[in-house]
Amino acid sequence: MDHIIEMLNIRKEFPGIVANDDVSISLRKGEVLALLGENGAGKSTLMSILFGLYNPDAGTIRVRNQEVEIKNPTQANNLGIGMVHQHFKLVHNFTVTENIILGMEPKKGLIINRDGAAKKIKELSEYYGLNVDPYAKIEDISVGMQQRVEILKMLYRDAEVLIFDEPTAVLTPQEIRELMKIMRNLLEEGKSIILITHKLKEIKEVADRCTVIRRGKVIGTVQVNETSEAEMAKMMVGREVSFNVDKADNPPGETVLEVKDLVVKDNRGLPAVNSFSISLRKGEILGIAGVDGNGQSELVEAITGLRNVESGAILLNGTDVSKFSIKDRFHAGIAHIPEDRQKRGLVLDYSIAENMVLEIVSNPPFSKRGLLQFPAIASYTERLIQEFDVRSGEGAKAKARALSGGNQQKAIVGREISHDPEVLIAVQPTRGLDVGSIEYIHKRLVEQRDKGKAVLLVSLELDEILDLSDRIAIINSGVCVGEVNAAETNENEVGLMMAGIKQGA
Amino acid sequence: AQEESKTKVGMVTDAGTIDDKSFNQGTWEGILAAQEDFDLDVRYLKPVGTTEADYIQEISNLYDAGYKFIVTPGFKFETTIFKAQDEYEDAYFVLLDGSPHAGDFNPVVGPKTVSIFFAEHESGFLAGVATALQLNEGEVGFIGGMEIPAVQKFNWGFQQGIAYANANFGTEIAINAENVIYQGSFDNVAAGQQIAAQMYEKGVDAIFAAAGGVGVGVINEAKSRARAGEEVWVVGVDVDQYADGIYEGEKSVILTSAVKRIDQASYDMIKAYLNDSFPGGQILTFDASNNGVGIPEENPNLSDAVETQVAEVFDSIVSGSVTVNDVQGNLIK
Amino acid sequence: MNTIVQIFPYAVAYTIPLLITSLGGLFSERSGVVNIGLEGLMVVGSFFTALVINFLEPTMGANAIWFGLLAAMIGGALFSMLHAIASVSLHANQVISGTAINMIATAVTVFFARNLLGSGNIQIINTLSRFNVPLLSRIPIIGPLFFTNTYATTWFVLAILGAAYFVLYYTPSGLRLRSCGEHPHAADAAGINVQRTRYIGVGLSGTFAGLGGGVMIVTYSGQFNGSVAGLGFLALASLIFGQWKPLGILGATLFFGFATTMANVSQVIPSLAVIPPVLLKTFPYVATLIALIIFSRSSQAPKAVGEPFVKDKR
Amino acid sequence: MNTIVQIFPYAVAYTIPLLITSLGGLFSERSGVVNIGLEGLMVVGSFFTALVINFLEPTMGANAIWFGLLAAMIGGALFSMLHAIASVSLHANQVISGTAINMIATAVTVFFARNLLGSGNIQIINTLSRFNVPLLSRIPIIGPLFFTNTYATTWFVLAILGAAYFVLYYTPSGLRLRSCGEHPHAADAAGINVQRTRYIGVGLSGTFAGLGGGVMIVTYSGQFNGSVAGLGFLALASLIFGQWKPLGILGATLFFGFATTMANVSQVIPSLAVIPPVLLKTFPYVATLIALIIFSRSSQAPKAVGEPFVKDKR
Ligand SMILES: Nc1ncnc2c1ncn2[C@@H]1O[C@H](COP(=O)(O)OP(=O)(O)OP(=O)(O)O)[C@@H](O)[C@H]1O
Ligand SMILES: Nc1ncnc2c1ncn2[C@@H]1O[C@H](COP(=O)(O)OP(=O)(O)OP(=O)(O)O)[C@@H](O)[C@H]1O
Ligand SMILES: [Mg+2]
Ligand SMILES: [Mg+2]
Repeated sequence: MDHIIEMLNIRKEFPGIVANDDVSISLRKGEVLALLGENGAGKSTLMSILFGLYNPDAGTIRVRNQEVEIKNPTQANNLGIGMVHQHFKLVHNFTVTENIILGMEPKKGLIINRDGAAKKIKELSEYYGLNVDPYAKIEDISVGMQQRVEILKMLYRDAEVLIFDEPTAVLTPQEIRELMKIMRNLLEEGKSIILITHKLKEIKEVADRCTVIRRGKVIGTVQVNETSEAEMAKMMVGREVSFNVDKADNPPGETVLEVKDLVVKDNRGLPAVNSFSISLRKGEILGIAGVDGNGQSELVEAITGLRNVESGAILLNGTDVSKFSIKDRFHAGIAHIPEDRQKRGLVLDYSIAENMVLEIVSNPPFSKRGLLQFPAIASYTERLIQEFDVRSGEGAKAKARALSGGNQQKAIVGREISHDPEVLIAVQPTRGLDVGSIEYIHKRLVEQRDKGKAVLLVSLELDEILDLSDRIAIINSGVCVGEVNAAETNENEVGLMMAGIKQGA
Repeated sequence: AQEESKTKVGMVTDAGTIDDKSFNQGTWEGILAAQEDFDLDVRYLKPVGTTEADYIQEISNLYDAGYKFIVTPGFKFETTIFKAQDEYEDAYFVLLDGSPHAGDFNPVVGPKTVSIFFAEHESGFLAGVATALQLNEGEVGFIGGMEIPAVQKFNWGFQQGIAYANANFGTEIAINAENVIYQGSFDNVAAGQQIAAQMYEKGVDAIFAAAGGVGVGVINEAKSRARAGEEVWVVGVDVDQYADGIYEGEKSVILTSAVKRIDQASYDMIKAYLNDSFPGGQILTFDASNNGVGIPEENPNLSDAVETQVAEVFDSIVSGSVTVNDVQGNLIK
Repeated sequence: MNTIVQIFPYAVAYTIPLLITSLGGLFSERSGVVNIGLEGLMVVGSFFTALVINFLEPTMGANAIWFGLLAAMIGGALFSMLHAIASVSLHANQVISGTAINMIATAVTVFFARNLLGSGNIQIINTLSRFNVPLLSRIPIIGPLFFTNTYATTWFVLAILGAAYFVLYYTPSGLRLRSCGEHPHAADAAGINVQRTRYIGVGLSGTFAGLGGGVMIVTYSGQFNGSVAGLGFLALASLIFGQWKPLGILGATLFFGFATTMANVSQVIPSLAVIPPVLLKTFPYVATLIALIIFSRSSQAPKAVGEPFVKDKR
Repeated sequence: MNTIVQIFPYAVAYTIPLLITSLGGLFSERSGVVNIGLEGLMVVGSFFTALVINFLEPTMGANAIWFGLLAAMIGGALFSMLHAIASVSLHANQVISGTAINMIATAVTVFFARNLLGSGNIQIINTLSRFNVPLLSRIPIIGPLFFTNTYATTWFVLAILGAAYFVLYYTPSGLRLRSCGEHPHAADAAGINVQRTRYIGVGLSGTFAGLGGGVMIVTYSGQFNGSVAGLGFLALASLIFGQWKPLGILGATLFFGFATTMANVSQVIPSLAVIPPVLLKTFPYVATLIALIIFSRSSQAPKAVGEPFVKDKR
């Protein structure tokens, strides 16, 4: 078999953890190999080794049947290996061209030949259908385009092997579709691809083979067209994973949250949410569907108090809370699972215990007469950790930073649910998580609903919206273009509405 | 054991370094001269800062190490010595250019303390006369550091000296109010240069710079101009600054200097102490009459005739036939 | 040993203004605002202390000291609001705002001193008297070291240190203050008013640095002259050296206090005089450099210190 | 107008050391290393200049100046390696490492001056002569302002400014240097040696700051005394005020140069003497504070400046 890359018996330890334990993978020329594994399984580490960012403790790497040592990214480049990282490595105030040529700049005399480079990039971009403006600054372009710049960076360096680390986690559904198309173009041109993703659907769509990794060890490699999503999930998590959300029929109660004619401005002072009205009843999950950047974030920030409201009302059990402080809204019964867990959710350098009580720390029993009550805080946290299965090395004392993304998310979900809120606002609650964690968090959201609480679910994942919601409101350009009953709609209808075509109710 | 027998003389320096070509250096040179003559054990300490605490600290350090004859240069030591003379009752203090007080400017000179002042106004006066005589006609200016009594007295004396020469020797030297300034610090070299440049631009021929580091800038500007062929002068202060003004071969921009014989004062006090005639409890003034102030003995830029005339004026001050005021009166600033 | 007993009270006296100022910096930086302006705030404190004592001394004698220190705290707090407005409300670069504070402080206080009292130097007559703590000072070894020749302000500052430790780690306010320095957006989302918290942090730094300047005047300096001789910068170094922790700061300031005092007296202490003075003089800084390098891998700096908090920014 | 013509050459003379030092800071910070140590590096430069001139003057006269400036650059570069080692290789806190540089510089240079020459002050006899640029100086208005009474060093520094601009924005080295200050991990992934680049950035800051200290000696100060009177801090402020851009720095340093010169000479210029001196003295700093607040919303600081680059860190 014509293997372009072989990584054999790779071992890599980090303090206290074996990230890769005797891992072997191989990539054939012209194929897409998917790497699948739980959060923290060691996928990124393995790829970082291949790209020369880390040196392995043991094992060998063979490229085109030659044993090689890859000590740094330059050597990887020279071997024709390129990588798009989970977090882009782009200089925000450089142009697209400057980012791409960085490190191997073409020169005219002493001077960088910017125009020559831009021309070449334009050509490459058109050839692979990437649609990138070489003169744009990184900070001015969308995340999707930034990712295409990363791809161009590899192509500019004549990479034969392209590594994608969770490329779709940050993309909108449209962008994901485009990326899949680009990958196919790349394959046609003879490139080989390694793809890391948590989304089984994507693996099914583009990958030829899939190597599953659990806790640093390879579990096995499967031929994608000979297996099912459920089987891959089982291999990865080690047990059956259910993709269907069990939801009992539950007639909704009276209205708790009513948003009326809400207008909110974005950072640039332009209206992001316009005359938006929805109402949310007890015992239901209302999903907000929409393409990223259509005002969802601003809507949620306005409801939770993170952003000022221009006009309109937010009625919670009949009281207008639109002028309340964040704290007062919290006390009135609004809880929030934020979109970005690291930015808004957790103080990363605080312990889990401190994070769990941050909002309620001045209430008894957590403080008395102005003093923190450590035993009460600790036992409360232990209970949450147990109940929500937050896994950490040192329990409640562990710093939030030391938790994997999935466990950070579980901690936040646990914290917010345990406040027993009237309204739980969950924004992208499963972003970047493995299927096991997703299953768990979905269960807890439905449980809230079944207890008669109201849940507002905002997600870019249409599947998640369709699976969980009772009703779905579709937002486009800050306007509510319609509302549908989840049971009576399908992906197609909602998708069209997300694109701004009004239908349904 | 041999060390024990020697008399220990200590010094605490003021803001500048020991080699500041000014107060500290003069004091120390006097001490070194006394060491030559009387075989002493001498030492100086430089405080970290210029606060009273820093000074007290160094005095206590000296005292603890057995230095019980301590010389301190500068008015900044006034409150320090006020405290130290009570705390260290068996120690002798010489305070140059100031007298101990509690912060209220009422001098309290302890029984083993001598407070020494210099007649800066007489020194400035003589430098003024010399300048006027040498230039014969033209314009002069004054740049002071901080507006403190010693600097002010130099200024006032200088102005009187110019006026005296104009009145008695027929010189025609102008001094313009806007060219008499106090820069406000003793270390802003750049300001010294810039101010001097403005004055020279406006036609000033000689600047009397009583301003420490600010004066360094003044001398620099003068050197630059002198090298370019302009005839500009600086009158030095405290010590003979001739060497600082050399810009080519032996040529210097320092016309003369208004000198305070600090070294003489510290030497004299040590000598008196060794002779058991230490004038404890007194406030002494070093002036022309005891050769405590004047202009340098050698002034290459003054003609012999001028030096002779200045010497005559010096004698008149000593004899009392000429008196120099140490207050502003109707003088400029 | 004898040497140590001798220099101990001096070293402690030098340490205390450093300690309280550094503690002020702690509150500011823990709330997320870098405060390079400690030096200037100390100058302001020393100015107010000297000014008030100068006015009140004739009528109330040594009691004026306490009013002087109170004025230092108020003056420092008010002056620090300049820094708070610039860096918290207006999102200015905090290093520069702090540097401007330093430069303005000297210029303005000396100007006012000159206009109010005719001189840029303000001297006070009564400085604080030293006392031996009854009973405790008789304990062998410890007594002579810690309980003889002490100033009331030393105990006051140590009490503040204890209170600061307690507030930071044992009260909700402390938890919240720290969260604003670590992760203001998370704090904001948790309903904490980040801007107000930071104003309080900066205000405390002004209060404490002002007190530091005042203590310096009433204990060992006795005169205001528009400068605190780099003590504010040393306090900043202590803050970092002490890893933004109250007890760490205590250790760091004691280290600086002793190292500086040793360097000062080295020339007259025969056993130290053999060491070249340049080594002794640079010793505290060289030691800092080395300590920094050792500690730097595990730096405990508040994660968000120096970052303006702009609410709407994502 | 006449006033301006008169003070122009002096303001420029004051600006030039500031400019070149600030430019040095630019290279360091653009490569990702904060350099608070500019003040100390200037002191080192002024020391080497004065020392070398002092030795060579007797034999070679005014030509010694050029060797003095060369020595300043070499000395500054070598001294800056201390900062580079601490902050680049050992990941120390850069603010403290810079502060230590400042403190060590004065102590060490004065010590050596005293041991080598017997005095902590080193005077030089020949300072640089001023000249009028032939032909150009006769142009009306522009001639008297820009081409009369100039120093050779002024033109040299302006040439460096031009070269710096060119290198930063038009050459691969400039692009790489800037990428290390903005996103070292991106630079690393692109095969750029971040550590080496940062060493070069810091080295250039030492070279230029050293030159700044040297120029100060040979133009307006004429003597080394262990201090550059806060010029290094002003250069740092100019760097930030000039938004980390060569032309911005030129503007900022000219502003400081003129404001300071105006304040200095205000007393001898009757038309300026009416303004209260405190206003003139604090004007540059107050203006900075205001300008900062205005600019701060769009700060162009290198994104990664101050962050140690640790390869394995995530
Ligand atoms: N700075 C750190 N110090 C100690 N341990 C860390 C650190 N960063 C990560 N970890 C460890 O990494 C493991 C996985 O973390 P990681 O950041 O890879 O999350 P993740 O699985 O990638 O989550 P997500 O996919 O949501 O991004 C955790 O179990 C944690 O112990
Ligand atoms: N630089 C590092 N220092 C310490 N530990 C690390 C480091 N990088 C990775 N690890 C550890 O290696 C393990 C694997 O991390 P890795 O990022 O490869 O996981 P992953 O499979 O990519 O997870 P995810 O799917 O969430 O991206 C983690 O548990 C983490 O603890
Ligand atoms: Mg991850
Ligand atoms: Mg990963």
